[in-house]
Amino acid sequence: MGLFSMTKMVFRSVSRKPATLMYPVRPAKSAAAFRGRILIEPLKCIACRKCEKSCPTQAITVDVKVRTWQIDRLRCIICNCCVEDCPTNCLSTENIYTNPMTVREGIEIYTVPPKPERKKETVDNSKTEE
Amino acid sequence: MTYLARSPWVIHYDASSCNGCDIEVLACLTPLYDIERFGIINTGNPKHADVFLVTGSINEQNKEVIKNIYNQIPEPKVVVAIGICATSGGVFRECYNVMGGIDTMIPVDVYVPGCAARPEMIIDGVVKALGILEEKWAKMEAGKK
Amino acid sequence: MIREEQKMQDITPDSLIRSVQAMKDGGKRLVQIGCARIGDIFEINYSFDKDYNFENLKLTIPSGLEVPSVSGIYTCAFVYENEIHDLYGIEITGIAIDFKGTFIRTSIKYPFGVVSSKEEDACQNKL
Amino acid sequence: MSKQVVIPFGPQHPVLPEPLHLDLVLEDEKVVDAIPTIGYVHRGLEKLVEKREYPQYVYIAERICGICSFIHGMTYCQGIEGIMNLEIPKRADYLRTIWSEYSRMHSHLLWLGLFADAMGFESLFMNAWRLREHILDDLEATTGGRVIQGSCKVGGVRRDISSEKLDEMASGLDSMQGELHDLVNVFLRDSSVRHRLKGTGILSKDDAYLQGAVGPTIRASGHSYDTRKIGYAAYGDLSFEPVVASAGDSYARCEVRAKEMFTSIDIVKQAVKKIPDGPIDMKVTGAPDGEYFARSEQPRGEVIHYIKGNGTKFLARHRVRTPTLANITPLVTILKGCELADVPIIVLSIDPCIGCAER
Amino acid sequence: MELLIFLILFPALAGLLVLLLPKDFLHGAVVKCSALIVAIVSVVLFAAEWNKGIQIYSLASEPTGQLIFLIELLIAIFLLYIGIKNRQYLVIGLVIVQTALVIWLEMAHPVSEITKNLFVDELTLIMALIVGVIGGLIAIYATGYMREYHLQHKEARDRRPLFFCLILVFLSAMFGLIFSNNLVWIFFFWEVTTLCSFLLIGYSGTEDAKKNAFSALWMNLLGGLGFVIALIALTFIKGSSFELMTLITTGPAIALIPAVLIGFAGLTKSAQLPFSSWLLGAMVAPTPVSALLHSSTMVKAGVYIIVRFAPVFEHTYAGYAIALVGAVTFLIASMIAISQSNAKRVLAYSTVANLGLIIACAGIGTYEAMWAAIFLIIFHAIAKSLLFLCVGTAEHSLNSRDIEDMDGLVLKMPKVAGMILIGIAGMFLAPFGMLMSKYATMRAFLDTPGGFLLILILAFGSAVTVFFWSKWMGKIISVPPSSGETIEKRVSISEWAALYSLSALTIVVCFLIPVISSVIVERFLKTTYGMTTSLPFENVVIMILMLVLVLILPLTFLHYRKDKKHTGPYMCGRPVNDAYAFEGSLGIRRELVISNYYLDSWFGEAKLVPVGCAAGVVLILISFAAMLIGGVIL
Amino acid sequence: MNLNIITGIIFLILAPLIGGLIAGADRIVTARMQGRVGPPLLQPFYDVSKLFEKETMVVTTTQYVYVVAYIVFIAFTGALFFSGGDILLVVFALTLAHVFLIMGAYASRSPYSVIGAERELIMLMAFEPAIILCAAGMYLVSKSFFVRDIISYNGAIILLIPGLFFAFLYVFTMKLRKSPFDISTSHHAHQELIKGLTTDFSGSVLGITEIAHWYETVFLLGFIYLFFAFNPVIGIIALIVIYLLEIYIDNVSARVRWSFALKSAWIITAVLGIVNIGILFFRWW
Ligand code: NFV
Ligand code: SF4
Ligand code: SF4
Ligand code: SF4
Repeated sequence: MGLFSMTKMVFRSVSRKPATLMYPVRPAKSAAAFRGRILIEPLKCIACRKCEKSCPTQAITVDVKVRTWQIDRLRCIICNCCVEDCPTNCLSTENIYTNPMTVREGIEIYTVPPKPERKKETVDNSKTEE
Repeated sequence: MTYLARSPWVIHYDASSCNGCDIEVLACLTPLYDIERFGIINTGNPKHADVFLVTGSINEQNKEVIKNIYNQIPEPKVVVAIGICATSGGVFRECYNVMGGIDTMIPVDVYVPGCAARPEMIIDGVVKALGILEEKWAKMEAGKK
Repeated sequence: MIREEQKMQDITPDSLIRSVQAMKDGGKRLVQIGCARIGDIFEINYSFDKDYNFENLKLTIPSGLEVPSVSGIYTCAFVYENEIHDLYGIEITGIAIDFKGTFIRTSIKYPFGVVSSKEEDACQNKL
Repeated sequence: MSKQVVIPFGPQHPVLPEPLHLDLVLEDEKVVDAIPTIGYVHRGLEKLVEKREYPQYVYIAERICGICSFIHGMTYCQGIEGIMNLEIPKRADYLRTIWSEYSRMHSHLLWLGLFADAMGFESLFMNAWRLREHILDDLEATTGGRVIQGSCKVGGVRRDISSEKLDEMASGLDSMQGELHDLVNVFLRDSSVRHRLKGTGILSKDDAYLQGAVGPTIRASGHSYDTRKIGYAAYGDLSFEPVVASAGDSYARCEVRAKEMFTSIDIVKQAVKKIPDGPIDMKVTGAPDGEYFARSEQPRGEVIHYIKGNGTKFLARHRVRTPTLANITPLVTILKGCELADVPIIVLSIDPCIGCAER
Repeated sequence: MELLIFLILFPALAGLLVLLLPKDFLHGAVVKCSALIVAIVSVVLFAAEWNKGIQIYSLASEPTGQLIFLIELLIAIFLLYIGIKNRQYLVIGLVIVQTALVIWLEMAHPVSEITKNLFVDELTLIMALIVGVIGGLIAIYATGYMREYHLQHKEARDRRPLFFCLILVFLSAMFGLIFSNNLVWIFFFWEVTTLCSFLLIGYSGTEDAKKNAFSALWMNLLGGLGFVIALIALTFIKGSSFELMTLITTGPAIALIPAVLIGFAGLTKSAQLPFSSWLLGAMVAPTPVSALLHSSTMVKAGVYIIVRFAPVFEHTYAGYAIALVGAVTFLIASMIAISQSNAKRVLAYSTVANLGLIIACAGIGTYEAMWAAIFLIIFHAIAKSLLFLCVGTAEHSLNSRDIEDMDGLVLKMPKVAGMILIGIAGMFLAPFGMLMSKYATMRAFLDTPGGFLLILILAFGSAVTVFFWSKWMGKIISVPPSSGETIEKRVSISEWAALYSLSALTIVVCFLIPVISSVIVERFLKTTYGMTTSLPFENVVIMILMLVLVLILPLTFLHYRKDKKHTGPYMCGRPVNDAYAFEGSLGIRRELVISNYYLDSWFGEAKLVPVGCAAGVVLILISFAAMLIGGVIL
Repeated sequence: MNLNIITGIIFLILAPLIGGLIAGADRIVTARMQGRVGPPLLQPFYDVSKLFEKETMVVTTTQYVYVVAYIVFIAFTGALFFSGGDILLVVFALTLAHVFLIMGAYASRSPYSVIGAERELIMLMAFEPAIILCAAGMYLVSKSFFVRDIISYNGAIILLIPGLFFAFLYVFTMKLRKSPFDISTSHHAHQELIKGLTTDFSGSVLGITEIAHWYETVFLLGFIYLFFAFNPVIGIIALIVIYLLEIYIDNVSARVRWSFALKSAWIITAVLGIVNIGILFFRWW
């Protein structure tokens, strides 16, 4: 009775276009809500270390003295906690993921503005690595 | 010219992952991602494999297993560590039974971050690994001569 | 949300087997056996269930004491008992299928048997 | 006369997505003895309660397993809420219910696929996983994560779902139902599948009960036991019947899971209809003190999170008894006397999740 | 004719000499020399007679006949004595009935008028070569083997002189059987083989041996009874004759009844179902006995006699029924062989199976079938004796005859392993003789209306054969982890001599198929049927090509010897040590154990033997019925 | 000698190409049936080329010899077949080739390859009767064992031995190692035996087995063609349809147990064999 009951699905698959998303050829689908990676607007950061404390994996290290905000991409689980806890909303989650890397260097360091003066003393700091 | 990059066969081993990355690796095989387009087959057998996909981190019991599998993959081979567990121990870094990322045991060629890594990231990671595979092959050939 | 009532009954090592047997006679199934370390004592919980009625037996023992196995009554207890042995180092005697410490192999012996200090988070920033 | 074969099965084996090893003693292909060993995935994450504050620990609890991640997080939260006697907002309960059911569907579809693969039925595997992507899309759209959702927290949930999206999800499920029917039809009707499943790995009704089987494994042996019936989250408000089968073989377990997906769809639709408006979380202050056994129904069965707080931010003990751990004893029982070819099927038929079992 | 008489008498006399020689004096030398002489003389005989067609020799039968009668009575008395001593009522009964009939036959119908008592034709020559050369080699082998045997089997009384005597007498009996044209003589030699086999099987004197010896005895006596009845029938049938060659030419109308009865005797002697159990039981005997009985002599006597009568069976229902007995035996014995792990039992079942195939051919009885049957006899004799002897040698070194214990024999005993492989390949692989004979069998079956069921049985039987031989080969070649020293040194020279000769024969004879076919077999068929057949020429070429390929392929080993990276086998990633032990559950270190499949629930003895026996009995009854009716298929 | 050596040599050269293309097409069609895109058509060639580029690891060196013997005899089988040789010899050579493959698996001694070997033997046991009976049937029809005579028989062989043809089709799946009979090894990871028979082959050893498999596929298709030899067009169409059917069946069925495979193959072969051979026998006499 149930011989070849898969037939219907097989023929449906053949008659339709393949379901494949053709990823590298076509860009990846991703939902707006997808938590890809944490972004920081270093300029807004006040190095309050709230994010560091709330991070369940200690991916964030904020150095108050040297004024750096550092994240280890190979440690972050993109849980969004830091984003929620940041008082200045300088953190956000992007729906683009971190690219694979060939050396274990997930750490990105951003310089944040020095504490007292809140001037627009633009430090070029969009960087070190990626 | 090498055909390695056109026919990388993978073997997947779940070290001590939470399954999150694991099922995403499997998802790569399925219609939506279909990595067979690149000639990738999940062989399940180290002796046929070129690419070693590891998810999860090293622990007491699986360290030998990972080493064994690695040793049974014929040269040239690459290792892709998938998910932050595999790259650094991830959330479980501080657990008593986690010894850290895969690179504490075997050399890792590509690190794929994410918790869990998305299938697209895994595809990216494997594609990146292919380049390394070709390099390794070239080196191997040079060594032969 | 429903807050389930938590029935907890304290027992001693001597009455363990008897109480567990009583549970079985009452047609209950063994849900789990768990352990917790509070300072120098271990609490072992035996949980049972019948028709969604959840009941627990709590056995409190000092460290170093041997506990008889209940796997003679409920075979499935061997899983939990091996686990407790491997994680806490509590000797459980007469387990139906005794893995002798190989059920869960850990890098630290009896990880839950020792109290960890928060300071030894040395690996925190190890790469 | 007959000669024995002793072979290692696992930890690395293509049919096992997760490591587990069995020492198989065979005669020809008949399994005389199968002794399992676990521990390849043991991380020891329960110990992390000593290093993480309890609200942060949710993220660890979620990562007990990537398949049943959401329900783990939720049950953990329920445990804390149980100790602290929190009454979380109703909408949060409903959202938890919806996501739980989505997890269940995703897990069952995943399992159906793997199960098909274990039977060497590749195209069925592909189709199951193709359907599963619909579920994952919805999960990702609503929580931001495909497999690790991270949308539950102590005192409620972290994200809301707009009512349009809820309706869209319900109708999405409706339209998926057709294909799901076709899929399930193959599992339940196809003769080659039945040939493999009928009568393999029979777990008797008594064995199932006394050996502590849970979830679909016990339901397939004729017990109508489903933890959802105790009415945690919003389940108390929704009507559903646990799916029960009586044969106790692999086919019955497959049947139960397959049919449960429809129950889940039904539950989601009811929940979407009934979901009240209101806040989705509440402020939680203080620290838990006391102990609590939180129970809920995972895709694989009843999970128990035992939580013991000591009044600090760091819990004294968190222990998870996962369904797979409970199902290991029945597994060992039903493996005896089967054939080598059935080992993958029987092992998978209890839907083992080693990540859960070993934590 | 002198050569014939020499071959018949010389071994027996040599045997008596061995028996009479003082203890431990020159036994080995005498046996070796006489075996060598027998072998050489049979070759000489062949060289002298191969192109002469049928030669019938007259020999005064009066005194010989009486002598034979006397010995027969002595044998009967001896058997009676043994039977009474051991309370074997079945044996007693059979002996009494048989002897009574023989006496009656002798008294009532003295068949002294027969003078053409000896003859030689191509088939006889082939049989003589088999008995002489292979039998001789086995005897030589036995000298080395038995020394070791008694070192290992302390429970068995050392009665080696008797043993060698029996072996040599056995050869005599076989020569007598194939050279005799007088059916009464044939019957006499027939009984001598029965007696010798009984004594040889019971040689070790253990309970088991005794039991099996008696079961062999009664079954063969039953066959003998059939033979006597055939002789008596001959006295009643008009136009019949006690001369074999004459009888055969009279055609089925006259010869069918004796043919079937003698065929029945042949079935028992060649251990066809339902009589196969004696051959299995006979495996308790020392291995040279098995080799002698089951490859080249005893059982070959059974098939020989049936093959002789094949022209009579052609196109008769009775013949067809006999063919079916053979075919069913072939299928069922092959199947049972799958479930056996005792090497000698595997060989025994395979022997039974192959004899079945020969009988199937003989029962069909067409010239093509005969061609196949003769080649089957040749190749089976060579390859099977090689295998038996190899197993015997391996057994002494491994202290086991279990195939599982031959694990990795290539490293432990490379030469013996190689020979076993040759033997096995000779039994079922393509370019080797057995398969070529199967080819002919197939064609023969297809070309005769009786072949309908046979062809199906053959197809299934061949498939089954592949299974048990291959798995045995696999066991031998699988390389164990620790490559220890070879343990071949203890094997004696006489054993090597026999083993090497037989291995060489297995291969050489394959190359010689076309020659043997055209020079001997086709002539024989021409004279018997007036028609002949052979392998198509290009098949011969292909076959030889394959043979050469198979022989040179191992040379590639030399090429691949170098710089390959070696790893352990795949073990699911588990840590494995050098001895392939792995870390198992419960903390136990487990040895990797791999055994072959025996599919006992499908092919177990308990399951198939009753089926086979029932089928055998029914078919034999049918053949009797058909004999009485005497129907002919178209 | 009437062998048509030329066609034999053509087979030796072309068969790997055709076999590889068939394998490539097979993978694409399979993928489409599963709703995927699938690999490029030339993928099998990439795979094999890659295997020859890789390092070869062996458990024992003898593995090599057996596998080389395997391909030699598979090629021999096919060449003999295509040069019009004797079909029974072809079958024998095929068996010989497989025995070599099985020996290769035995030699390595990994539990999975040995179990694979045992199962392959069982499959061989299931396969043999059907192909032998087919040969027998063809002989009964055309009165010759020679392929060249069978091919030039002017009549639709398929109509005379449809039963045997069906029996052969049934076991054909086993030889293609396709579901439901991919019992001893399969092209993707085997859920019971890792890779079964080929578990311990790697690099060029595996590459050789793969090429041998292509030879075999082409040979088997050639064998099927014999049934339709009366009309080349119909023959080719039949081959395509049959191969598509195999892919389809591969995609709509689960793997069966070995016992079922053996039992069903034997029963089908026996029943159809008796009926069909019986009819042939009594048509002639
Ligand atoms: N076992 C288990 Fe889980 C589930 N369902 C849960 O507690 O999957 Ni990973
Ligand atoms: S997303 Fe989570 S894990 Fe990542 S940095 Fe923020 S808090 Fe830490
Ligand atoms: S990112 Fe936000 S939370 Fe973190 S240190 Fe800067 S301001 Fe504070
Ligand atoms: S990286 Fe995250 S999702 Fe992946 S295995 Fe580790 S915890 Fe699970």
